[in-house]
Amino acid sequence: MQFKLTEERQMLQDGLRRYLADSTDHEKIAAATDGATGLDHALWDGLAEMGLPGAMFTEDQGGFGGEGFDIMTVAEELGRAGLPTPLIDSALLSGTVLAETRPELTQDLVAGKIVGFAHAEPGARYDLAHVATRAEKTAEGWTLTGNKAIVQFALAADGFVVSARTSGATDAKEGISLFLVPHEHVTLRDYPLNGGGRAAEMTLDATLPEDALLGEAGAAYALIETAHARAIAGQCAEALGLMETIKDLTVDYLRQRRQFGQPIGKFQALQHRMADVLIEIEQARSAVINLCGNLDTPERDLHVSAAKNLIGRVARQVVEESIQMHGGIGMTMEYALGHFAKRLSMVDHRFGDADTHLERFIHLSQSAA
Amino acid sequence: MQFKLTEERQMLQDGLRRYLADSTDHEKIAAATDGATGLDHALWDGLAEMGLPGAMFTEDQGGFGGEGFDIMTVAEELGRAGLPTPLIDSALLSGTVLAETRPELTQDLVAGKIVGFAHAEPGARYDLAHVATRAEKTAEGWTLTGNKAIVQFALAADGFVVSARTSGATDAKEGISLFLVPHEHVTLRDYPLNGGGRAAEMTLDATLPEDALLGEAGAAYALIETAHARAIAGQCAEALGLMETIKDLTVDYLRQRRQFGQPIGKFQALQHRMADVLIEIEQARSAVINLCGNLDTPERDLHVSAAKNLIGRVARQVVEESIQMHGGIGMTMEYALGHFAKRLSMVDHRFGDADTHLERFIHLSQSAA
Amino acid sequence: MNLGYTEEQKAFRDEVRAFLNDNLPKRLSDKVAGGKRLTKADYEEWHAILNARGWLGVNWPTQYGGTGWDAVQRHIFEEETTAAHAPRIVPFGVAMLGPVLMAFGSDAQKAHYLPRILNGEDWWCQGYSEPGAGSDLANVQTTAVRDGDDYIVNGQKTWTTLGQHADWIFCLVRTSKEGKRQEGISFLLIDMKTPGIEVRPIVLIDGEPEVNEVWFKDVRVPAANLVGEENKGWTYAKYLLTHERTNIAGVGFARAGLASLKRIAGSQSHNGKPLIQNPFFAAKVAQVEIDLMAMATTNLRTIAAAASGQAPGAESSMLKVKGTVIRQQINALAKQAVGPYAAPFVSELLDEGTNVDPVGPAEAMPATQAYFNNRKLSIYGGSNEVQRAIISKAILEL
Amino acid sequence: MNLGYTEEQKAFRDEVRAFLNDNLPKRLSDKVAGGKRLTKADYEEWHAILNARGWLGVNWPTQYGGTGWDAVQRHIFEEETTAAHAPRIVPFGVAMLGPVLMAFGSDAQKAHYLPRILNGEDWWCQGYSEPGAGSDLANVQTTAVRDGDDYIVNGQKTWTTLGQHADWIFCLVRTSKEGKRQEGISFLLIDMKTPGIEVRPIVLIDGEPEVNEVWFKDVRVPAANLVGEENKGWTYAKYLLTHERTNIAGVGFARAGLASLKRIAGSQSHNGKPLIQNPFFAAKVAQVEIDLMAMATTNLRTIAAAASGQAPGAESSMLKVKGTVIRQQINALAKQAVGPYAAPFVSELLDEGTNVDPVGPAEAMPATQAYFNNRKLSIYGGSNEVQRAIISKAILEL
Repeated sequence: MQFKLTEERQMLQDGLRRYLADSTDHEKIAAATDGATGLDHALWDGLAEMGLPGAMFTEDQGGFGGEGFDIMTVAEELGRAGLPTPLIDSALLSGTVLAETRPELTQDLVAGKIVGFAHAEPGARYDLAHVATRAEKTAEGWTLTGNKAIVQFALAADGFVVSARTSGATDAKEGISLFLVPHEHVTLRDYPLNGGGRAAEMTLDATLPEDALLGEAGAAYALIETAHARAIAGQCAEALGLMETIKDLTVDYLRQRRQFGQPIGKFQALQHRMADVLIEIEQARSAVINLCGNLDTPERDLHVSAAKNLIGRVARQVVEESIQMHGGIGMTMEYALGHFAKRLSMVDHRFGDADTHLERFIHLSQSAA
Repeated sequence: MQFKLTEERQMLQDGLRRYLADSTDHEKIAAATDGATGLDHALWDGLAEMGLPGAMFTEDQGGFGGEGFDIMTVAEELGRAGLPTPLIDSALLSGTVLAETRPELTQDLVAGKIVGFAHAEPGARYDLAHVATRAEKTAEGWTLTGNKAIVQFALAADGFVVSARTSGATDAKEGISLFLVPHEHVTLRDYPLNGGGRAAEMTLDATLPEDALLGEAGAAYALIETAHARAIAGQCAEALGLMETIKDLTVDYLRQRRQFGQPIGKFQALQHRMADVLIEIEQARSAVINLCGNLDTPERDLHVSAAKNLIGRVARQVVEESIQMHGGIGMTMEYALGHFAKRLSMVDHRFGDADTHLERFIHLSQSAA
Repeated sequence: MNLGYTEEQKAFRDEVRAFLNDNLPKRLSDKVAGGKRLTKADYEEWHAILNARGWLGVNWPTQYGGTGWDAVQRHIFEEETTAAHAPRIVPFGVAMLGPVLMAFGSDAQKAHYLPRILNGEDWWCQGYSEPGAGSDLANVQTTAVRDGDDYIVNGQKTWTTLGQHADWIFCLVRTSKEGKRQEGISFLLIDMKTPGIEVRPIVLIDGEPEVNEVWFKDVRVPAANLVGEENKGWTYAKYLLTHERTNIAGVGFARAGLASLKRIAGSQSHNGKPLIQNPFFAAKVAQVEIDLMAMATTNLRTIAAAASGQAPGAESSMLKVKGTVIRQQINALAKQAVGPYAAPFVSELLDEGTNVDPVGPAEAMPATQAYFNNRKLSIYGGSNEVQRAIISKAILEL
Repeated sequence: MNLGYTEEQKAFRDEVRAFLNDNLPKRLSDKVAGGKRLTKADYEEWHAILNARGWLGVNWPTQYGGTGWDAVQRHIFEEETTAAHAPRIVPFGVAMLGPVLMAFGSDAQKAHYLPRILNGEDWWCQGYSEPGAGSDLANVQTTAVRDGDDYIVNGQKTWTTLGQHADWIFCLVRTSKEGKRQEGISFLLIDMKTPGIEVRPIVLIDGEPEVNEVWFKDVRVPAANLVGEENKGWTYAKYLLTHERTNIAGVGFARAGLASLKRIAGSQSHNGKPLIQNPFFAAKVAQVEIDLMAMATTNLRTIAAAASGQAPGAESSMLKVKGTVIRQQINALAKQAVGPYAAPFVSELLDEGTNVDPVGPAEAMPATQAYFNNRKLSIYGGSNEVQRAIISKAILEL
């Protein structure tokens, strides 16, 4: 039983924290969100040089990490900085798929190349098995037709891992396949996101060579689920980092802001509510540790849903309490809190909200029992 | 739109409040609970003289009230005094049934005679249609066999309105009949209740004359539901009265109890929590008003479940917050709070808990939509 | 007890309904229902329609051109206009300044300003809050120094809602530093076109510039624009804050929000069924609906008491807290309901007649923005913390 | 990071399990699992069994006959004994007084009292709280006045858990009224058989006389029974309160409670299906299970830090609050689960070997009584309000 980071992870964490503190802030993030791809490419290149995507892969895969606690270390720092990056989409989602199906390509991801992940669809909500996009085998190869929803950093990506159905009903786990699709084969409508970064709706109507297929046709569901388990670990750790920064901002505010002749942190009602927030952030940290420590155990999915549920609930409490304790200033986009709070608030809208994962947790524990 | 009590109800309320304040307290209630029937019979007779059961019946039925707001007026005062009585069982449950099926008997109820209500069964939980007790038509009349659960004030009752199945499956709404059963035909195992008063498990194995049947055989479900709507109105109003007394006790305590050199009511964290309690008690009052004002409208059942759900939730908050704010003294049976809090806490364990009624509310609103 | 309206009140309700049916432009109600951005012209159009019917001065006595309605009538009007998705009446002139002028203004001020509020000549905004003051309204730093027949005003106001549209601002200014903080405050009317005034919009977390900062640098204001007596402004300010806060519970808004939530949850599919049929989601919706049913009756009880002449005390604060909590819960559920499409933010979609297509369901973005925007409900107008203090003080008397 | 136990720790766990398997009397574990009332003899029996194995002084160093275990071992022991439904170790002698004597007692006191705690000769109780003091422990009114070689003690203690069984009480008494309130307190050991002591049980809302009032009237206590120095008792009291509060999170109790809750909800039928399959109920159970999974890890993090020598700060308070809230939620759900049969209260059912049949399901009454009894969890041992103050002060530093 040991809860300290290894020396390597500690060094990576320290380095990232310093670098991010020096390189970005909520105004730069807003500027990048208003920019062409939603990404500050120079910053991303710098992060890649520091080993940001590399830590998501094992040495065999050309990286220097790949375990749950590597994901936690890195993603928590991105959250602390409030920085939207393609880490989850490119390194954790597409990366997990490619490491399994095209190991020769992971080197490029480690070097910072961005491969987007186009799986979710407009009507899917949070159902990973909902794939209406079709892939037909033709003489020339594979013809993909359909629509993908909210593909993050699509304009920054060189290509995409795309899911499409080669057989089965729209909601079936069987019959889903994955393809590697170059950027020029898709049509994108991009837009900014609440909480920063950009995404796009994707229209597919393209024919791809035969070798665009990743892995076995029709059998991709388990790999998609594994990729999402890792992505959710990253997302939850990022949420934890966001909570830490929001906590710091709020504690500072409570200490410095004076009203009725004293710092508002002297008001007992706020003290007690802040204590509850602190307790819940510790709960969130423990849930992330539980998930990251179980990414490769049979309890993985139970911890995925436990963490996603708990993080979703705590995120709402942290968002709402921090804005309330800040008062008016917390409502503005000029002050940093607004960005962090919105970004944290969006965590519950990707990969399943707290209720969805509560349902899944019940299902998993009742089928285990 | 008018939220004042009529002059008659105001007088009844004032009279009851004075009489109860003079006649009972939590120690006398505890003594009665330890006594033979769980009831202070002299006190009950006094209440009957003041018109306590009479207010539950219309003039046609020999009473002087019978409307929802009559129930509210009376039951709230019983709650305020924390006094367990057979009002709900005798006047509202059995009373509603008898007023419909044996109007000649309501005079006795108005005079204070106690007719218990034996409907719920050991496995029924909160399902009103669950009746496993059987009634067989024989040459001599009706033979009833089965078990009834937690029949309140059974030892104080002269007889019982008893439900039994004359046809249909155990959970069917059709096939339930009601019977009037004299005390000597039942076997009782009685015991005290948390929150005061006594109840009994009832075993039925008796043959009754043909005229023991109340109303039409097999068609009693609707009447049972109506009786329960009125009983729940009474129970919710009683809960409201309990909340009012608990509020008064807690406010007094916050004002008088000193700690760290000042009244604990000066501590802002407690002030804010007390404010939330006060808000919720106002919500509870409004829910009771909504229910009592809709006992005879098509929205009756929606308001039954809305009120029972809201009262259940608020009751838990009031119980737990009042004990917490009192600290150790709130944990004891010597101080009045313990009795009131336990009694309030038991409201959620009769006629359906907050969740059960939330489910029913959803069902009713979705079938209405 | 009687939960229903009297025949007279029902007739009044029918009259309001008929009026809305005939006079509320569909263009406006569509914008309100669709969560679009309302322009200054939109508000002015609706004010003019109401004023033509004599229904703009909702809480004004007839002698000043108001409706003379009692609390129940005002409640019915509020309920019906909200249900019909009418734009709200901009409160600063009608609901706030009007009553203060009637009570404390000079005859000349009443004669000049009151008609202009109704006929739309003056758009007013409120200059109460200052940076760093928060809920501590008596902490007024903006100064007004007498100079001949003028005051010279210096300082800064903030959170000035819709101040970007305003012709005039009513301000709390400090005219004396003697005595208690409350004693040196005056209530001043200032023309926004006066040199030295600068307005800067503040973008809120919903992406909209709803509020503003207003700077005053050596702004010269005629002394005739002082309301009442110098250094008595705190009395007038408190009168404004406690004077019949119309619709503090926001029942109408909550009902409209709940109806919209149910529509969204009925159209969103979750694991192959409408989301509203998911037991967890249905439970949360039902819970807030039950709370709202009770709160609406608490509101009516307070209104009935007010109509029969009782001054509401801590009840207003209770309604403020519970009302805002319920509305915020509804907003949070609507945001949850729209699922992944809560994330895209396309500002142009808020414009009327935009030819930009929504990303995902059309209701997604307005639902999310409403959640963020309505975090303000528990902050402004006396934060819920301030309200809880009022409630507990009223009962604890400590 | 490593969430699992080391091989050594696993071996220790297996050793504890084997011991419990061989030595924990089924009669006792049945009583604990069934929520029966434990007698003084029950506790003494279990203490003797543990002591025979050298495992009673769980948090004592070996030099005093303790286990010398580190924080992780203590945690494993706690986890396993709770899961096996062993009686708890009565904390007043072993966990509380023992460490104080080791740190501040005289050699004679250590030599006399410590062995007697382990071998069961002395049952200790705690004399900290006084009527009217509540969480304000420094508010000590009980006086001890020096008279020759004795102190004369007068006053009253309350909330003395299991004091009806005690041979001795350790008390905070006021020996001086000079200076700050904290400065005139002394720590005194008092034989409960001394004339002038009266013990009166207090019945709690679960119907059980778990705690007591203890009156002192001119009670003569030898000065040799003073621990440490006169007027320094506050230091020792605080040491006791902050010294390794074992199992403050109550993870083991929570897990046992959750398992019991699931059993009950699996056996109760709701509309023809097991209650645990009702989505609303399942959601609440899952929610608290998820919270408990996280809290257990927070607990382990704190234990690991303690085992590597870090002193826990506000973490203890966080664990106290979250741990008690979780246990109380589990208790509330179990009470909800038993449905209508939460109401009957038949005290005789709590006796061992009773021939009274339960009313309704056997688990109904214990579930309800546990709910009422465990309302104390958030009150005693420093109320959750006091803990929140500690947490916020640690981070706000105001």
